[in-house]
Amino acid sequence: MREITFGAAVNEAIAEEMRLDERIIVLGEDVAEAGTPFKVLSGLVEEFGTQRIIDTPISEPGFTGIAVGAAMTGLRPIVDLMFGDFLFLIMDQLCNQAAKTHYMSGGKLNVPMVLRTNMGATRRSAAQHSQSLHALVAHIPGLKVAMPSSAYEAKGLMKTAIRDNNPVVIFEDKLMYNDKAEVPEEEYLINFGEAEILHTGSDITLVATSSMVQQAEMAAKTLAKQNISAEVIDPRTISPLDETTIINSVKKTSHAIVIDEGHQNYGITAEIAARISEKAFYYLDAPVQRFGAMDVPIPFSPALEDLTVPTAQQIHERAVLLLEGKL
Amino acid sequence: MREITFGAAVNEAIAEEMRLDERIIVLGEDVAEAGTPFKVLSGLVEEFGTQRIIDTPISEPGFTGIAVGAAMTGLRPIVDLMFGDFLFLIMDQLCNQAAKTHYMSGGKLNVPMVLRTNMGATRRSAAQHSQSLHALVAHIPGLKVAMPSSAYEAKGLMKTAIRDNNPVVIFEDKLMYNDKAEVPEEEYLINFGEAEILHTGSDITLVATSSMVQQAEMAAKTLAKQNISAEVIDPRTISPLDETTIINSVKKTSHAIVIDEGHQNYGITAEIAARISEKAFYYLDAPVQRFGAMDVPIPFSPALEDLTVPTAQQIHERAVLLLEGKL
Amino acid sequence: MTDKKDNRESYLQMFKQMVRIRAFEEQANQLYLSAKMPGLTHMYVGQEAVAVGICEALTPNDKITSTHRGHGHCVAKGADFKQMFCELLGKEEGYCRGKGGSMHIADQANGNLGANAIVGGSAGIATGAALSAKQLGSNEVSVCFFGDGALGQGLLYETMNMAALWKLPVIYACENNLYGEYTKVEEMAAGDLMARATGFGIESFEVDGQDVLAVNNLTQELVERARKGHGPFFILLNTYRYYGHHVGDINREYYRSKEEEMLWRKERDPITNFTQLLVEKKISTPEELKSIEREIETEAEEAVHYALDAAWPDASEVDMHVFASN
Amino acid sequence: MTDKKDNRESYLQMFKQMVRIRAFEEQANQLYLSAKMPGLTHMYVGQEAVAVGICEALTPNDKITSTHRGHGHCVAKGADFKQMFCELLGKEEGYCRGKGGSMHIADQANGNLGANAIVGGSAGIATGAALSAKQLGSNEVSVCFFGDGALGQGLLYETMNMAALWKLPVIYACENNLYGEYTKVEEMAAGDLMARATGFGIESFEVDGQDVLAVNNLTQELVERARKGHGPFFILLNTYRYYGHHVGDINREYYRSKEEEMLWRKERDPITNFTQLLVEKKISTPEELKSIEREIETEAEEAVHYALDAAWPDASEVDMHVFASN
Ligand SMILES: Cc1ncc(C[n+]2csc(CCOP(=O)(O)OP(=O)(O)O)c2C)c(N)n1
Ligand SMILES: Cc1ncc(C[n+]2csc(CCOP(=O)(O)OP(=O)(O)O)c2C)c(N)n1
Ligand SMILES: [Mg+2]
Ligand SMILES: [Mg+2]
Repeated sequence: MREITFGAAVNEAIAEEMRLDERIIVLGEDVAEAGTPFKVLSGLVEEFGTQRIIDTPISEPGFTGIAVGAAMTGLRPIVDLMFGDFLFLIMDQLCNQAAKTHYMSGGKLNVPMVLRTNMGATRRSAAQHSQSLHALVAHIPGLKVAMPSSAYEAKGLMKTAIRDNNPVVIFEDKLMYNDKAEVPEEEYLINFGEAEILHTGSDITLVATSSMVQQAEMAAKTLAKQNISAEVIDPRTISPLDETTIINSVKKTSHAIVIDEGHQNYGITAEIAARISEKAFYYLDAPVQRFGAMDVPIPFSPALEDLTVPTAQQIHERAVLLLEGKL
Repeated sequence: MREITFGAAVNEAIAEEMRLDERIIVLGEDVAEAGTPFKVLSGLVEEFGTQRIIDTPISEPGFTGIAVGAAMTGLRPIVDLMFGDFLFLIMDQLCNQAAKTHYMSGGKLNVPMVLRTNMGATRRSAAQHSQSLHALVAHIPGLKVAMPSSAYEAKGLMKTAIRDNNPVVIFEDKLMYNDKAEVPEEEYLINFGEAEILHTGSDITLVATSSMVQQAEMAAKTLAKQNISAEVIDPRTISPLDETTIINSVKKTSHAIVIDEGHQNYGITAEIAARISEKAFYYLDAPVQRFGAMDVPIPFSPALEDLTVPTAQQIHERAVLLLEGKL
Repeated sequence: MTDKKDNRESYLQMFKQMVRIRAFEEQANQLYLSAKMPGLTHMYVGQEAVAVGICEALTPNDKITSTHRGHGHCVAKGADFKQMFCELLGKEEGYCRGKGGSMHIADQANGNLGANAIVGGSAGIATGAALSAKQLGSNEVSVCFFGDGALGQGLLYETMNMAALWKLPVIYACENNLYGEYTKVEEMAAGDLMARATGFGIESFEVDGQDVLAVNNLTQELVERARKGHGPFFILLNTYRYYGHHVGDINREYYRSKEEEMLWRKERDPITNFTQLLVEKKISTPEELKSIEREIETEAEEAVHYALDAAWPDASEVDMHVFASN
Repeated sequence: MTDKKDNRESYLQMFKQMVRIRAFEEQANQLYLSAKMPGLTHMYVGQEAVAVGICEALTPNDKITSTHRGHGHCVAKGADFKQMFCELLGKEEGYCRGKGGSMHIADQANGNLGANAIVGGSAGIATGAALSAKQLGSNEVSVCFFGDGALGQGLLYETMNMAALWKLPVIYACENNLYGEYTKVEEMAAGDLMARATGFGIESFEVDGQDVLAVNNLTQELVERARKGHGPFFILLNTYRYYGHHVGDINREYYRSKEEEMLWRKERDPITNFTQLLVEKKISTPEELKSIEREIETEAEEAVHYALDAAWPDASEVDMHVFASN
């Protein structure tokens, strides 16, 4: 099968859907001629024109609010938020308005919009351009949250997001834009709320999101060399969360580590670990381990930044300790 | 000892500190003559004048940002955010600026400010005036988060917050403003990161925050009638979190329920339950239970709203089931 | 520009709509005073000419966004009393099945995209509706209602800028009732209020918000121009709220005087003055107008009774409508 | 108003400071091109007269807030090359112990409250510093530097409004370099840029941002007035960035022409033109100026070498400074 990059997959998903549905527009800073700073949207303005690929001023709350109103009245906007860190700027429009409109209106008004943004540290971009803030939106009822971990998922989840009648937030890890994976030419969708088991195993379950899936897979490979069989699960969407697949896996393996690049404290590893601990309680042989990013603002210095994010090696080490009963 | 209301306790704390430290100012909407909609700040402007009790325009991001700059340059602002739901508006100034400044500057700049705001549903105020959003800020390194559960705590925690050299967010449950408790005339502070054991017990640990502490205490009383001995723990601050007191309690009781008025999904019950499950793993006789608010926007209708928030009766029921091994 | 509405029918319609708003609000206030209303609510009384003058220049397909003080906009855009009272009381038959309440009442069928409990929070929504209109070629116009207090919200400036850049058919209707909660507008807003919009290249107008004809004439003209692609526009409507910030705000002397309140009620009441005009111009008679008023009052009373007796939403509704189905 | 700086010493100081900025930036660019720089950075080259003209009108106690394109402001406010390069390279001896980097460089001792990676994100901070100055009676002034792109951020309007209401000693310095990233200012900002501030009752001025004397004279006057309580003020400074949006933005023809770039570099360069003036007015000689330049270039080179050899922060620093001690 052909291989394309994560960035190209996002681009394809949007282009395909825009060809099918005239109501889809893209709004954001430098999305048109510049194709975004990461060049993920390159070529779209040439095909769809500036009426549908709309460059905005540097007004994140404003254009998010405009997207909410447009979504309520017949368009299906994709909002491009240049950095996930800017989520803090748009929380009101996203969480007080978009997320609640359907409910507050008793089901009369819909807000079919996609917010695509990014996450991920280690690009030496410092504290305001490196955050992974998905936990914040996952906490808000009315929002769906997707975290693709490969080009394949990036395309399938984006297409599903665009067709969803609710506000969906997609976090793309900016370190993965150039990573290639097999992506079919034929159309496919990835259902929300269905986790993917990337690697089956019987000794330990590694639940990982976004780029942490790669780290978990690497750890699983190293573990395999030691005859430890790890099951790697990628939830793909954290809202809705496919609890069943995760719980069933842990019931089988009796051991679990949850890995995510958001801050650990009050982050998504807490939710997933708490659910495992509750629902697989009688099957667990050892305490569920959580491994999120350090609870510090992301430092600029390469000497410090790399220490803040979980790595395959650390996952491997913890897995071994866990299985040895040392955690 | 004299009894005063929760609102009066907050007022006293601010007034006492303002008398001691000229650098303290209060900024917010209708904080001066109106004394805020809940009248908690009544009388302050008469004593301290409009130079220190400052009415602002309806510009939450703006006045929060001004407070950050003022805090960096010698003042110690208390920002009054009329409803906790407006946190969404100020997240950038609070989380990208205030929370990170000390770290990003390598320890050179400080942001000693207090953000006082509220939480709590069942006032028939609907989806944008009823949220309990403390999980969002608890996730951000660099912020301290306090959740007083009584007039006594409201005063002690507020005074500590004002003296802290970091940004502190205090959530006051608006349903509790008229609740009275014993509050000493003499000065006292409540240290951050020290949980309070309100009720000792040996059969089950109920960890509860803010107004849920009252519900947990009521549940504990009912349980006592059935000869079930519940220990009720109020963390008082969720950042920093006094894990030790909680874990030690669960090691003793082997059962735990965590109760909070924030949404359950990806909320603070997840963090606390995950830590208990991990660190008291070998002591637990049953899975840790979480009990947060329902994962729905808060509905207006009284017929629906009351269903969304944990009650003493429900806590009691779950405790019984948990101890009977049915959960 | 006055030709369109310069006839008996449309004048009486404006009269009726203003009276409807006032009748609705008096009932809502009574519901509060008699402790039958869950929570609080914000009365629109005094500002009727703004909502009616503007909404009578719109078609049902044109969109509006409203505020915490939104009953007036909702009635003016064509809403039904029964469904409104049901919503205010949290009943299943309410416009939002009781889930929204006073601060979130929406009436999609008549183009009301909803009240909003975030001051200024709907600036994006109204502007987005105008983007839809332009993009979909619907020829619709949208109106964003907001108070003077909302001039403090940065979102408004961000969205006005984009509306101006993209020439969107949106009208920003700023109801300056002189106060935001308990604070005077001049303590909240520096500079000239009109310049807040002209600074973004938006053509701006000031109008007496107590004069329904003036408001309507201006709006008709602007709506027509907006449909032709000449928008956006900004209107500053000078008006006054007779009651407190919300129904519980009874003692107001610390922030505004009784004399000021009396002056507006006596000399600048939009309904009284319009009544006088209708009679003077021989468009109607005092008797006819009185009987319209009585009819509307009766309708309002009946609607209140209906709503008081109506059913609560079933408990199973609590987690419905979190997500729309696909 | 030109008297204050109308002397050899201050003219040469402005010249030096502009040359220092340029020398710093050329080294920074080289560090990027030679892959020694972690991450990206935004060059200030071309805009030197803005930072220098303004900062030379300030005392070290006066505060500034800066932007993602902040090296110029930092140098102009008196920062040291070595600590700056150490910061850019993430070294322990950097101004922020390597934790901030280019986009967060701060120099508290010289009154620089920090660069900011959120466009417009420091509008509140600068205004807050002015509130402190007023409240504490320090007689300090603060300057908020921001680009034309930041005019899109609502926060700016919210804070300008409060500054105007409260008469705070803050100067909003809008560096209009014609682009925000890859988009022209006229595609991002509707209306007249000056009116964005006058709309909030703020006295506003436009000045040639390539003319260091014009900038300095105006700023001196406004600083003096601000200290007397006549602020806030807004200055629109027309200028140009010679390089791309960031160091990696090499192919720029799709959004701006080489001719335009050449025109600014050749005809409007702030250093070339000021050099000419200094020579023409016999304040200095070409030789003297050249030798100043060479000295500064050497200092910059040495600082770079120093920084390249400097130590990384110890791993133990990673969780230090999350909270200040009490
Ligand atoms: C963002 C936000 N801040 C504060 C409030 C609290 N609040 C509700 S109404 C109001 C005053 C609004 O004034 P204005 O816009 O003039 O409308 P009016 O009440 O006069 O109709 C305030 C401060 C809010 N609902 N939303
Ligand atoms: C809130 C926010 N939105 C977007 C960005 C991405 N970004 C960084 S610089 C920039 C352009 C800023 O333009 P301007 O203010 O004119 O400054 P200039 O780069 O021209 O100096 C953008 C969009 C950001 N850093 N912050
Ligand atoms: Mg008002
Ligand atoms: Mg620019």
